[in-house]
Amino acid sequence: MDKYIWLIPLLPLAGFIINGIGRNSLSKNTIGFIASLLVFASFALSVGAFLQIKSTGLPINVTVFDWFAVDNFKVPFSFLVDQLSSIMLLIITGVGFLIHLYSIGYMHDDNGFGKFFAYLNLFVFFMLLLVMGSNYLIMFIGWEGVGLCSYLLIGFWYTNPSYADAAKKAFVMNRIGDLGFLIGIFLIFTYFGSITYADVFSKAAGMHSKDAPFVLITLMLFVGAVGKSAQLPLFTWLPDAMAGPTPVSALIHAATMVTAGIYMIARSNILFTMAPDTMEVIAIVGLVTATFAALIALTQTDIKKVLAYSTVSQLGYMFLGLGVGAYTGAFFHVLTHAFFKALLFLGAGSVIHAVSGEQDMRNMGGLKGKLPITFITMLVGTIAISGIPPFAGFFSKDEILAHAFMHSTTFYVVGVITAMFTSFYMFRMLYLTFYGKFRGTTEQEHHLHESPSNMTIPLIILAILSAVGGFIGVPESLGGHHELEHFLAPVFERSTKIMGEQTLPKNTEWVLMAVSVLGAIAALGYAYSKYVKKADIPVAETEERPALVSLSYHKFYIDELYDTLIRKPLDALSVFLYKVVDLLGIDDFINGLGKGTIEASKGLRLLQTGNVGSYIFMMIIGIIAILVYSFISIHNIK
Amino acid sequence: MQSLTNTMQAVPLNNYILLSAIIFSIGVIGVLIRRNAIVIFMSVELMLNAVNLLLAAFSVYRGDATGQVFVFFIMALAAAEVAIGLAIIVMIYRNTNSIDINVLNRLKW
Amino acid sequence: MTVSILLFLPVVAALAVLLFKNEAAKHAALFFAVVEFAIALIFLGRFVPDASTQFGVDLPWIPVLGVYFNAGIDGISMVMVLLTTLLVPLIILTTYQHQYKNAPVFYALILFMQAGLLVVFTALDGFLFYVGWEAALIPIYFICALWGGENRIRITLKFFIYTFAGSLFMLVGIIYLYLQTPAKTYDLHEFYSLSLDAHHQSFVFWAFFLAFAIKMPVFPFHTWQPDTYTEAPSAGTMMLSGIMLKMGIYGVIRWLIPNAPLGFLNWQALAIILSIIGIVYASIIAFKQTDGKRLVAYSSIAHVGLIAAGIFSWNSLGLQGAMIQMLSHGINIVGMFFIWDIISRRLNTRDISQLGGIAKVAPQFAIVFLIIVLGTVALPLTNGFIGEFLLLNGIFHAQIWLSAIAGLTIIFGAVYMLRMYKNVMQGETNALTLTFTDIHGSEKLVLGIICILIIGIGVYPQPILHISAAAVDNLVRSVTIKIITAGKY
Amino acid sequence: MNTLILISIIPIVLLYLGLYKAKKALLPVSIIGLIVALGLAVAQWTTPDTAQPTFHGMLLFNNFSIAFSAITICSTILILLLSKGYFESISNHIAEYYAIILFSLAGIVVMVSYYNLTMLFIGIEIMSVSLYILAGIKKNDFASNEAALKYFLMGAFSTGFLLFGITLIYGASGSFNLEAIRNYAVTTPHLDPIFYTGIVLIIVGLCFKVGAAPFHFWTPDVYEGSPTLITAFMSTVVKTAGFAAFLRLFSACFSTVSDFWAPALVIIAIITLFIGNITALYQQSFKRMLAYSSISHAGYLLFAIVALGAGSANSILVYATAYSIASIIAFGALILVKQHSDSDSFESFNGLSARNPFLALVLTIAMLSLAGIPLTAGFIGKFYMFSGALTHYQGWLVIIAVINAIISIFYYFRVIIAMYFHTAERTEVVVPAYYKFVLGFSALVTIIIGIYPAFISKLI
Amino acid sequence: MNTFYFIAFLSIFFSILVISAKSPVHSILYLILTFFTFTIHYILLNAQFLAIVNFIVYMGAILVLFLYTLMLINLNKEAEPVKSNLVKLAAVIGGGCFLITIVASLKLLNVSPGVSLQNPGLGLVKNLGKVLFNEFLLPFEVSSILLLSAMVGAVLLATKEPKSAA
Repeated sequence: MDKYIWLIPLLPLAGFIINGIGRNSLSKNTIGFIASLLVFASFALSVGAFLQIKSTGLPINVTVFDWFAVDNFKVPFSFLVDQLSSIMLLIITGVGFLIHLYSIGYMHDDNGFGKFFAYLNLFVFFMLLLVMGSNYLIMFIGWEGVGLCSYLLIGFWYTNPSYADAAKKAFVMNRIGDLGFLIGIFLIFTYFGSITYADVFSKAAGMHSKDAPFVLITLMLFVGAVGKSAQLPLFTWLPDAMAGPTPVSALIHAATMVTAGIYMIARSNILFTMAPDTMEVIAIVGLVTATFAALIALTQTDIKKVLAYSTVSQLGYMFLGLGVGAYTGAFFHVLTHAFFKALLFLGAGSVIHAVSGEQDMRNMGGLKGKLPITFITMLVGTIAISGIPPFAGFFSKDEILAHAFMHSTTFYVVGVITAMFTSFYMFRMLYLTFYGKFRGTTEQEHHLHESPSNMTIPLIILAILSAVGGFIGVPESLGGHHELEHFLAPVFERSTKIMGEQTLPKNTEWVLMAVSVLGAIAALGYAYSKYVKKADIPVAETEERPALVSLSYHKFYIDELYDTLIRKPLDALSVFLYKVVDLLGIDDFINGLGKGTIEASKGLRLLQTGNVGSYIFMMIIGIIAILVYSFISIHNIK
Repeated sequence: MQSLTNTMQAVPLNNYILLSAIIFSIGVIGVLIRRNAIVIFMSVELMLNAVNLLLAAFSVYRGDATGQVFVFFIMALAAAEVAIGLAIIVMIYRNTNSIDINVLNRLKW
Repeated sequence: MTVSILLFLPVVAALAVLLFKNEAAKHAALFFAVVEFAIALIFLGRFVPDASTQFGVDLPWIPVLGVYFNAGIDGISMVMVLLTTLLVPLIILTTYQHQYKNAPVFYALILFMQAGLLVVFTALDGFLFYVGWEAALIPIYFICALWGGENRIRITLKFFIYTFAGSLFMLVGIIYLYLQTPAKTYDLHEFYSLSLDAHHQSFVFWAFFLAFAIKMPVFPFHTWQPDTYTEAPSAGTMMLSGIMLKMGIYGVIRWLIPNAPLGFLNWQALAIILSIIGIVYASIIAFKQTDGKRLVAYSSIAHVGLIAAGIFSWNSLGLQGAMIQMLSHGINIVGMFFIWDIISRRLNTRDISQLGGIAKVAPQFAIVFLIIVLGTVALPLTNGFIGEFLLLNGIFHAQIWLSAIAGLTIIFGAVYMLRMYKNVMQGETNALTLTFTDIHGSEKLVLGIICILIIGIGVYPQPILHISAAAVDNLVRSVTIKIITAGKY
Repeated sequence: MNTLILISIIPIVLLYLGLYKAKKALLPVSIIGLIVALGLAVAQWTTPDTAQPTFHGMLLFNNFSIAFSAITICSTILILLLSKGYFESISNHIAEYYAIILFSLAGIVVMVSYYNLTMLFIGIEIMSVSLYILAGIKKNDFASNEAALKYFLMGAFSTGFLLFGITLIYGASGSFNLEAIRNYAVTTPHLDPIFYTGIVLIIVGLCFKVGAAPFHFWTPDVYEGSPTLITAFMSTVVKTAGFAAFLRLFSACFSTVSDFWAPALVIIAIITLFIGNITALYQQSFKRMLAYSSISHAGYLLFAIVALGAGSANSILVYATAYSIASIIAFGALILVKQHSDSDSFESFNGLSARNPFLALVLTIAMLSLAGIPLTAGFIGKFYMFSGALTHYQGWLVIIAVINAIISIFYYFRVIIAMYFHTAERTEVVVPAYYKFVLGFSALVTIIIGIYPAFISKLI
Repeated sequence: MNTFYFIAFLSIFFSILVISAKSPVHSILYLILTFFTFTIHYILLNAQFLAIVNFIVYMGAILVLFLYTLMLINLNKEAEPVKSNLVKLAAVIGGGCFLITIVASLKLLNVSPGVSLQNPGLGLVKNLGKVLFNEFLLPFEVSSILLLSAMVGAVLLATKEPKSAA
């Protein structure tokens, strides 16, 4: 298997190149086929790798070539596939493949079909690099590369300026995080003399938490994660990223790319474990983000926006998990989230597809009958995300909450409340979309249809995964064996050693589970009464809303806040620096030197009066001056 | 003659220098205050003569004849300059009907 | 096989080009430039990447003054030679769609400038270095002033006087060093072996620093640059930004710091801070620029600020970063200015606010533009990344927090570059941009080569880093030793 | 010595030729005579320099003198070549003009080879008196008249100071002989104060002759008013000779008391630089700009005297050569341009690149050389000056020089800008063959010296 | 000694009159007087030949030439326009300053030896001739160029151009 490991990222890259070059000449079917096939091939290889690791327990480490080396800074282009990355590989290639498949149907009428698949393949390539890299810099390539693809795909319909803006925003915000990541890498290199995981982690494990500025390093890495995984305060790009085609939202902005931050922290777990302060920060940021995004999601009317904020919220959960030391739990949630969120997005895509591109839920409703497969699969996804057993989300979320409880009761309480919100807004979405009667135009109504099979099959597969995916991590309190934890144990081994085994009494755990499940169901019920029973439709854009609702609906005015606090001042500063400092200040100073000289010239030439008398007079003055000067200075010499 | 010169024995050299300097300065002042080119030129001649006198004094003081010989060259120069200078003045007068140097300030700045 | 072939061929070529008529001159110039590049590649092939100077030539020039025609190529020079010889044919190729009046003169000037640049990059004699320095300046002045835009006369004169002013101070520094050498020679290695006290070295430092800071340019000596880049004809802008500003950077590496290590030490912090101010300052200004060329000009100031800061950090990382970034920046900026050349030639405007939606009508153009933008914003696997990464890393080793500020470049760079890309390429086409035709012919060739280079170097930079590695290490070590030994006293 | 004799005889021959109306022969005879004189001078070259003072210590025709004689003779030849057809337009007395120029040259040869203050004085006066005449040869031209009178009055005035100075030196040292003066200065423990005053006054006199501030006031007016060809002669040959004389006196006699006079001279040099350069900026007349530029070059040349040393002579030689050649081009071009536009303003150069590319090119080279851009002779000259100044003084003096060099770019490039970047609808400028030769040759020499200065770099 | 002071006083007195006389003709006449006092100085210094030459050349030739020129061009003219008093004052002050500085620089306050006649025959023609035609032969001959040049020039400048009549 080791020999072919480099093929995993290379195949999608090949797909990118082929589709990129042949985007206009190849037929759509060919393009879709090539793209999907190559990703599938990667998936197959990933499965192979996974099986090998599962059987041997040893990571695969392959160096392809030396990327660059300066002085003692050496960066091999090498891959590391261990337990953690092999699962990520499976998610990326597996979910990726499904989404490719789905996209063939979804994008069928789009002019940029070839381009789309090329980008998608490129994304898979970079995402694979991100998780397969054996050092931070390879990860960073993937890290930025996926940012690029995100940019390209959000701006896929670039003729719409606001889409292009959203793309740009995503890239820039990611870049803010990337800078933190980069500085983190520098710090790591400075203190560990290497950026290869193996070296860094083994060295770090042997150190005391005071030996190196672990807090600083991890904070910087966390900044990177915040950007990529859309946490406060850098989350605003993710909702905007919904401008891209829906499969993109599913793949990039739900299942894979945005979880890169979690992957990175999980990967560097030992460093974070050494820095409890950072862990605290991560937990708080995660929790606040989860709640904050959930609050916003409560009132959104755009189906994709709801999902986007839900993603932000779920990512917050994952960070909460990381912050409280539940590495496995967080990663488990990554996995389950990949299933159900991809499912939800694709389902939403199917809905949007059905209603001719309409995304506003106020104009939907009653689609249950028209889109049965979509409805059922989405229902599964919604249940999963709401944390209702035995669907996938329950197990992963529960694990996180349990750890949060161990860490601090407050975290747990807020976490549960957020889970209730989640349940509420997800079902709200479901009800608004599928229940009641259709609220769109008649033309749209005529057009309503279930999506083609290449779109529904992925939905079904993902629905199954969302339903049963949780069983790989059934906690021991429920009589499970938590396969995932055992599988991942080698990765978190060192951290576990430091933190120590943490377990709750079984009854406590049951109570906790019960609380969260009941909370979720209560929220579900409230949503049902509000949106199905009372058929309460969110008010139109122009109408007044209660203050709190309005605040939530307007996303707490965060975008506006950033606009006023950062963008506008910077733009004003730009103009100021250019017009005042650069042109009037520095340049005019320089020009002033020239102008001053010319003015001096104008003045000085008047000395040349043309009058012999004055010439001679000045000569005399000169002579006197020289005589005086000479004889004063000769006194000094003597 | 002999007696006359003997009386000079007592004149300090500095007095000659002083005298020359004064006359030289008077020449300079003359150049400065007059507008008539010819008078200015005469002031210059005054300066040259002051130098001549000083040279002669030095020559005598040193007992060295070269100083006096030098005076001849200055005189030769003076003669040449006068010839040229007056020619120029005549030429200008012919063109402008004036030898006022203040009129001659077309070339300036 | 000495470096003199490389140095004299462009001069001969320049004279030869004058003999041709307009169109033929273009081809002749391209031919010579390509030959020159081929020769450079032969040199590269024979080059042994150790710290030594190779292909040296050392002829008496003005022996009584200690001036020798002493030039050679070491790893650092090799990269610069490659940069120059690579970019000049590309730049000539970018002019293929132009009809310059007096074309032979135009191309002769470019080739002559190339000679000057190569002299600068290979000179091992202070006098020769200075002569090359100025010999590169004169042609570009005429290129800009003869074929430039509306305000060219005033602006190019300012440019010329400004840069000339700087270089005169450098001349003073060179002569000063010369006078200190026991053997009264301009030999660079004699300069290196001098041991002046810190006070005098500070003097030398400033003499050189002014010249290089103006050339690069480092804040606050930069104000000539946006104007000049804007007014110059595209080929001139490319020569200026692609190659010429590297003279300043190269000068810092080769002539400034090793000649005055203690002076450098005294002023290192200031130099780094100025460079970094330049990064942030120029980036912020670039946000709101509406003239495409001017925007790119400011971006160039920011990028060069980063390179300068990396060099002033004075470690192998920063220096190697600077080496590869010089190459990358040269390639990218030529691409960027060519992009703007294409736009302004087609649409007769460089005003970003008037453009939009070009990607729709010119997809190939959009792709190459995007790749160049990505190279410029230092995306990994493009050439810009390697350089910026190493540079930031280098700065990091010198000054942790300054590195964080310098790192803003990767954010700000993305902001202004993407803003530019969005406003030009994305959005809906308007009446103006609808007429835009996609790239073809020589344009495609040039941009294709540039894109290949951007990605090629980004993916596999090691061969280029390898060229200069030994020389850089050696230089860094020798200077560091000097600083340390001086510190003991 | 033979050179001097020959140069003194040629004008007499010319006067006779003029008498016999052999106008055609004037120029060839002058040129051939000068070339022979040049040959005679160069024939005396010895390495190492073994020349001894001759004629009772009146002259020392050593390599220094030979080099400066050669360069002044060469410049004169070039200028005379430009004179074809020039004097005819002024008046009929062409023979006299040639004669007087050559008389002046004879004076210059004396100036560069004197070894006795008497000879210095006579040499200077021969030169000056001839120049007073030459400045005024456009008898009906008001400007020419004014130039002549101004030059004459101020020249005579400054001669007074020179003489006073010489007299005081004589009074202190008892001799006019340079060697004797030197001995006096070296051996006497307490120098007579009048010796110092003498030095200052000699500085005043000589600074006037070379046009250094604040004794430069005559320069712009006289240069502007004189016939252009004469201006060319004044600003090149005369200035070179002035500096040669200056240097010889100060290096031979006063080098031991340089502590006394150097500071003053430094200040003079700086003032000269600033006045020359800054005032030149705003000039509208090309000719007047050249006049101011010549002042500023005097400032640079003074550096060599300030930084007195073994290399000073060579510095001045190189600088003066570079400056002379470039100036000859500039004035030659000016003559041609003026013939077409009847104006010597910068505007009359507009579009010259189109009207005559050759002329524009050589003038560009000249301007670059004057501005001191590398690969031209002017740069080598400046390089020498900076080197010399840096050897002896702290950097600040050179920094000031550098600032001035920067300022000078502005006005030199004005010409280039006018020629290349401004357009004018005027007819083509025709360059006669003589001019083509002189200008082309000068430009070539400028470039050659700029590229390979080795052959001139250590002449003396 | 008193003779010297007297003559010196006269010299100064007349030279002041030279520059202050309103009419140029008067100036010339005063100049003649001044030069005459110089001649006396020369005699006092035992420089007889010099005295004679001074008398002949200056008073006999140069000043007559001046006078002649003045008569030629300015005969029926009013006196020259005078400079303003301010300028005059400045000029006098400037000249005075010059005098003071030059005197100060010569350090005349020091006592100095008297002018002693070491060689009584110094100023004789015979003696001077020897010097002039031995050591100073070359300058003597070279000054012929000066005179020749001046002569040619004077003729050249002073003659009316035949063309200029037009």
